Amino acid sequence: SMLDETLLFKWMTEFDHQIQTDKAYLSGLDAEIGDGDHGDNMARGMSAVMHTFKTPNQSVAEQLKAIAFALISKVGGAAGPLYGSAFLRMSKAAVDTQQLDQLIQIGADAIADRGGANFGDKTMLDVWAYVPAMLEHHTLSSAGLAQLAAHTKPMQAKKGRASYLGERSVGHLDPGAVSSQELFQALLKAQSA
Amino acid sequence: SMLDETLLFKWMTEFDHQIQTDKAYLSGLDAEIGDGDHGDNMARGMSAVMHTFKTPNQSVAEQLKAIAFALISKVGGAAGPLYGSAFLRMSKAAVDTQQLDQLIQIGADAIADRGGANFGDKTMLDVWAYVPAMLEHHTLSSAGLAQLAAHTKPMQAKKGRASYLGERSVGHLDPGAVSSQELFQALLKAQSA
Amino acid sequence: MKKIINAVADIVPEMVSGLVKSYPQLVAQLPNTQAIGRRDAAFKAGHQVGLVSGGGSGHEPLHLGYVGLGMLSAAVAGQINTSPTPDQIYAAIRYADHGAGVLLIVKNYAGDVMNFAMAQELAEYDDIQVKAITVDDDVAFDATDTQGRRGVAGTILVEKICGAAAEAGASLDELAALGQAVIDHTKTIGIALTAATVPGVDHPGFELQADEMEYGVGIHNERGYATEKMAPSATIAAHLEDKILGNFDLQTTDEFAVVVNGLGATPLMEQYVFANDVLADLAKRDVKVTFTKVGNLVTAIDMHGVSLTLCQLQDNWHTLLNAPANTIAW
Amino acid sequence: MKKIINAVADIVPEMVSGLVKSYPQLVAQLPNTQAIGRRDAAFKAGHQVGLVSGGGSGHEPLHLGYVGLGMLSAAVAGQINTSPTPDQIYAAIRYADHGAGVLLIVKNYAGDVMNFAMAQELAEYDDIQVKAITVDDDVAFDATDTQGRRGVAGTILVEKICGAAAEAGASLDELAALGQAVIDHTKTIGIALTAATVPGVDHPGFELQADEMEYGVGIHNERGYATEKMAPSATIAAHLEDKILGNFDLQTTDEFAVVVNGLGATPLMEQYVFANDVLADLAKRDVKVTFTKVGNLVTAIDMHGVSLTLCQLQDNWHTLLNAPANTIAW
Ligand SMILES: Nc1ncnc2c1ncn2[C@@H]1O[C@H](COP(=O)(O)OP(=O)(O)O)[C@@H](O)[C@H]1O
Ligand SMILES: Nc1ncnc2c1ncn2[C@@H]1O[C@H](COP(=O)(O)OP(=O)(O)O)[C@@H](O)[C@H]1O
Ligand SMILES: [Mg+2]
Ligand SMILES: [Mg+2]
Ligand SMILES: [Mg+2]
Ligand SMILES: [Mg+2]
Repeated sequence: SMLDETLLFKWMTEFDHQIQTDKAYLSGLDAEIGDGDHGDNMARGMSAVMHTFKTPNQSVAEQLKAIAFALISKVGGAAGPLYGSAFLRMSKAAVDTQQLDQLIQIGADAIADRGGANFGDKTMLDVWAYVPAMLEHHTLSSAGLAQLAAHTKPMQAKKGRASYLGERSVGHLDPGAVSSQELFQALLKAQSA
Repeated sequence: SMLDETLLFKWMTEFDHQIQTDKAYLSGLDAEIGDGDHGDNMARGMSAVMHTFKTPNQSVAEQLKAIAFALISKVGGAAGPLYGSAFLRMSKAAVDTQQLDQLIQIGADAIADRGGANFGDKTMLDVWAYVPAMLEHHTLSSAGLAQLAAHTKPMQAKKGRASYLGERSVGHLDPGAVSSQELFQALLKAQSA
Repeated sequence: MKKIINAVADIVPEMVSGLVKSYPQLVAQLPNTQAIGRRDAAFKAGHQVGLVSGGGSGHEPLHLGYVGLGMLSAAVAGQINTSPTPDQIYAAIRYADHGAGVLLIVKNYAGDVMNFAMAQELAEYDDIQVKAITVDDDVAFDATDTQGRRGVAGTILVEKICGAAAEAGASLDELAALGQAVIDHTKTIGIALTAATVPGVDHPGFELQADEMEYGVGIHNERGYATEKMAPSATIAAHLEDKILGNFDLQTTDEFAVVVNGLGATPLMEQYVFANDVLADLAKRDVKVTFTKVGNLVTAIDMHGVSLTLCQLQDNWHTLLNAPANTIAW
Repeated sequence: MKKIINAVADIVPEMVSGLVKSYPQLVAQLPNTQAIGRRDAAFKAGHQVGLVSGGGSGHEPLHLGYVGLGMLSAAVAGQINTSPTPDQIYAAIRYADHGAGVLLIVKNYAGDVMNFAMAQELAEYDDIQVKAITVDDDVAFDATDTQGRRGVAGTILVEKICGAAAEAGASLDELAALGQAVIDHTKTIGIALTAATVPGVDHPGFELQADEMEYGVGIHNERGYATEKMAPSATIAAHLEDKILGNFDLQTTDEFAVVVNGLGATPLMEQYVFANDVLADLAKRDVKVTFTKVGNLVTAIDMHGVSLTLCQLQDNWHTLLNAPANTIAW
């Protein structure tokens, strides 16, 4: 399926709504194995993202770039450059293609490049990496996304703050994986709305 | 009555014993309206005082001077210079007289000069000031000394740390008055031993 | 209350020794004392008036941290919250004296005043010229019916201004007069969110509830004049300014130095937030500030709180405040 | 946990503003940022390589307090425990660049590394020469299987040594190599008696009992490698030295710099007692120390604890450490 201006707006609106609702929950997850700010970081960023839609008549590429800049300059921490790099690379690609699975793949690659994480390192990449194929094969579902995030629970963190905990990071959900789960659940909602 | 080497030794021995026993009690009184160290200060000082008796064959004047220097250099705080000045001035006077009431009067004057307190300011002076006359008239008693110290309880402190408390200093015994009570009770014990 | 120490009785000697070991290029310990002295070339070669201060420990970096070029010549550390004894102060006076005399900077507590006075008498027997000034900058309480006002954070302004003047060759009489003038123009009040815990005692000196603060505390855990509900930094700042400014005879041409002082366990983050409120509010009141210093400068062991000091600058004091100093803590 | 603040969200901007208002002679705030830059004459006139650092707030005086002559050209304050964003860092790079390029001194945390990398890319689009070095001095944990070792108190030695070299005219390549060498020879471990309380959260980041301490803590409230019964200062010192020295390739000719760092709520008294134990014990081990610094230098909000850093001095580093610096906190 394709990403157009309307879908992008609906997507971000749904995601913003979810993040603001789950702000405390996400920071709580981060408090368990990180520094307790992931929800606040994302909430601050998504408020800024929603502001970018005030500029009228932007192309998908322009809009994605504005979203990327909002995330990069407002989220901070690790999540800011990761989400930001994903959207920035997607915005560049969106000049040529609006194919959703391709765009998300490019975003996932950007996250891998920026953060240097591998699959199974207990990061947001453990959600992003599987989404493009699911999109391509029309198997993306809300439950499937929740599963992807849930898979981070038994993992031992190898990247980010949680990695300093060593084995103590096992048994907790990765907050970035959960916010990414919500990102793609928001996409599903936006598509079906 | 007269102060000789034997009485001075017995006096200081009794006082040291009492101070070491009541160290925590005196610091506790000081904690109520001061900084909680009066017992420790006096205990440190009296240990040093007892060391001065290791030098043999000192005259009363020489011994009083050694006691003064021990108190001055080991007690610290307010009590050190006050007790120290009293014994220093007594040591100078002891060259000419060993009359106990006169010596204590000279000590009380030294405390008043050094500290600038008046009667009723809730300090050790409220004990020292009344002892010479009691000695002279042979009315000094353990109960009388306890009364003198007890009289500081309703007073509002005008000197020393307790004065910063203003009216909150009312209703507490002055720790320096209590250690002075013990000083003269020790004298009575030494005289009757 | 946990502390990073060995035996309680060893804290002061170990602290002094740790400081001297850490900064041997700046200071040396005087033999058989808890006193330290400057050891820079300017001091060794100089004929300046000596400056000596000291007091009970627990207020670090005061006074040891202010020994060095352009500030104190020597400083003496007493037991915690207890004045040092005359013999120790006397040793510091002898070290500081180069023939031009010595100025004693004494905080106004009964113990300090008396012990320094006795040391002064000892030094005068030795024909060392000594003068003493007594710092009483704490305006939390009126001076009537007490020992007089306490000496607190304003002490460092006296030490800095006199230190710079001494380095520049001022005489003992000039320094005593200058120091007294600085004292007369310097006012401080402190507040605490938590009292300090004296080593060896296992609870704070007084209790404040989780939503309470105390206005007017001293640096020895003395309670202040009011226990109130916790207030925002800006409210505290405005309240302290009101109190302090009321103690000055204000002129439209005034210029002030401001010291925002952390009391020991206060993160710098909070001190800067508070400094921001103070400086913003003073600007609103048209009070001109030309010198500011922020940090843990005169502490009360591990008290969580701040004090605010204003000094109404006269003559060349601003220049003296900015003159070079080479100490551990200025 | 009580704090002297206004709204939690305003802490960082108010802190930065308070710092700049307090020391306008030293630093200025860069427009629309939480970044500050040097404003001394030597910087304005100079053609030195710029030095930029920054990171999450809560570690004051790091980094803002180390901006000035002989140290950083500019520094950026992120939200509490959160890296600043690339646009802010980019503004600091532009301010610091005088045509000779800019060295970024980055503490090794995922967020900092990525945000600084993005800022570097932005600056390189502008043809500003930028190099980055990553400080990872914390040897509490092995580097395998993690983000790598954390950057902690050793950072100030990198900033000081590179700052002095930059002031003396070193090139960007030389500074990057020098900074990396300092990092390679600098090791730190921290301990805590109480965790920090992040503003807005009303309890410490982790629980320690009244008789417990934690070995190996990080400056963002990260737990360490062992929770143990409280030990005397001398025992803690010996343990940390063992751990740290085991990470060096020791030579008999070695000379070391030592940093004893208070983590925010630790009285200086305790820091000096601890420094005394460290320096006495190192002397016993024949480890030669030629430079020592003690104080609240790199903090973790209001954590009660200390860290110990050793730097194996090479070449002229000792001279660079002692070179003049004019900053708020060095
Ligand atoms: N190197 C990395 N690669 C991919 N994701 C990472 C990496 N480091 C951290 N993350 C993600 O970032 C999340 C934390 O984000 P956040 O809490 O906002 O930042 P910070 O850790 O700086 O406080 C983690 O849960 C993880 O999903
Ligand atoms: N100016 C003074 N004149 C007389 N006695 C005083 C004066 N100031 C303090 N004292 C006495 O000293 C006692 C306190 O001694 P101490 O606790 O040892 O010293 P500090 O107050 O310095 O801690 C008080 O209880 C009081 O009796
Ligand atoms: Mg986080
Ligand atoms: Mg006392
Ligand atoms: Mg005392
Ligand atoms: Mg963070």
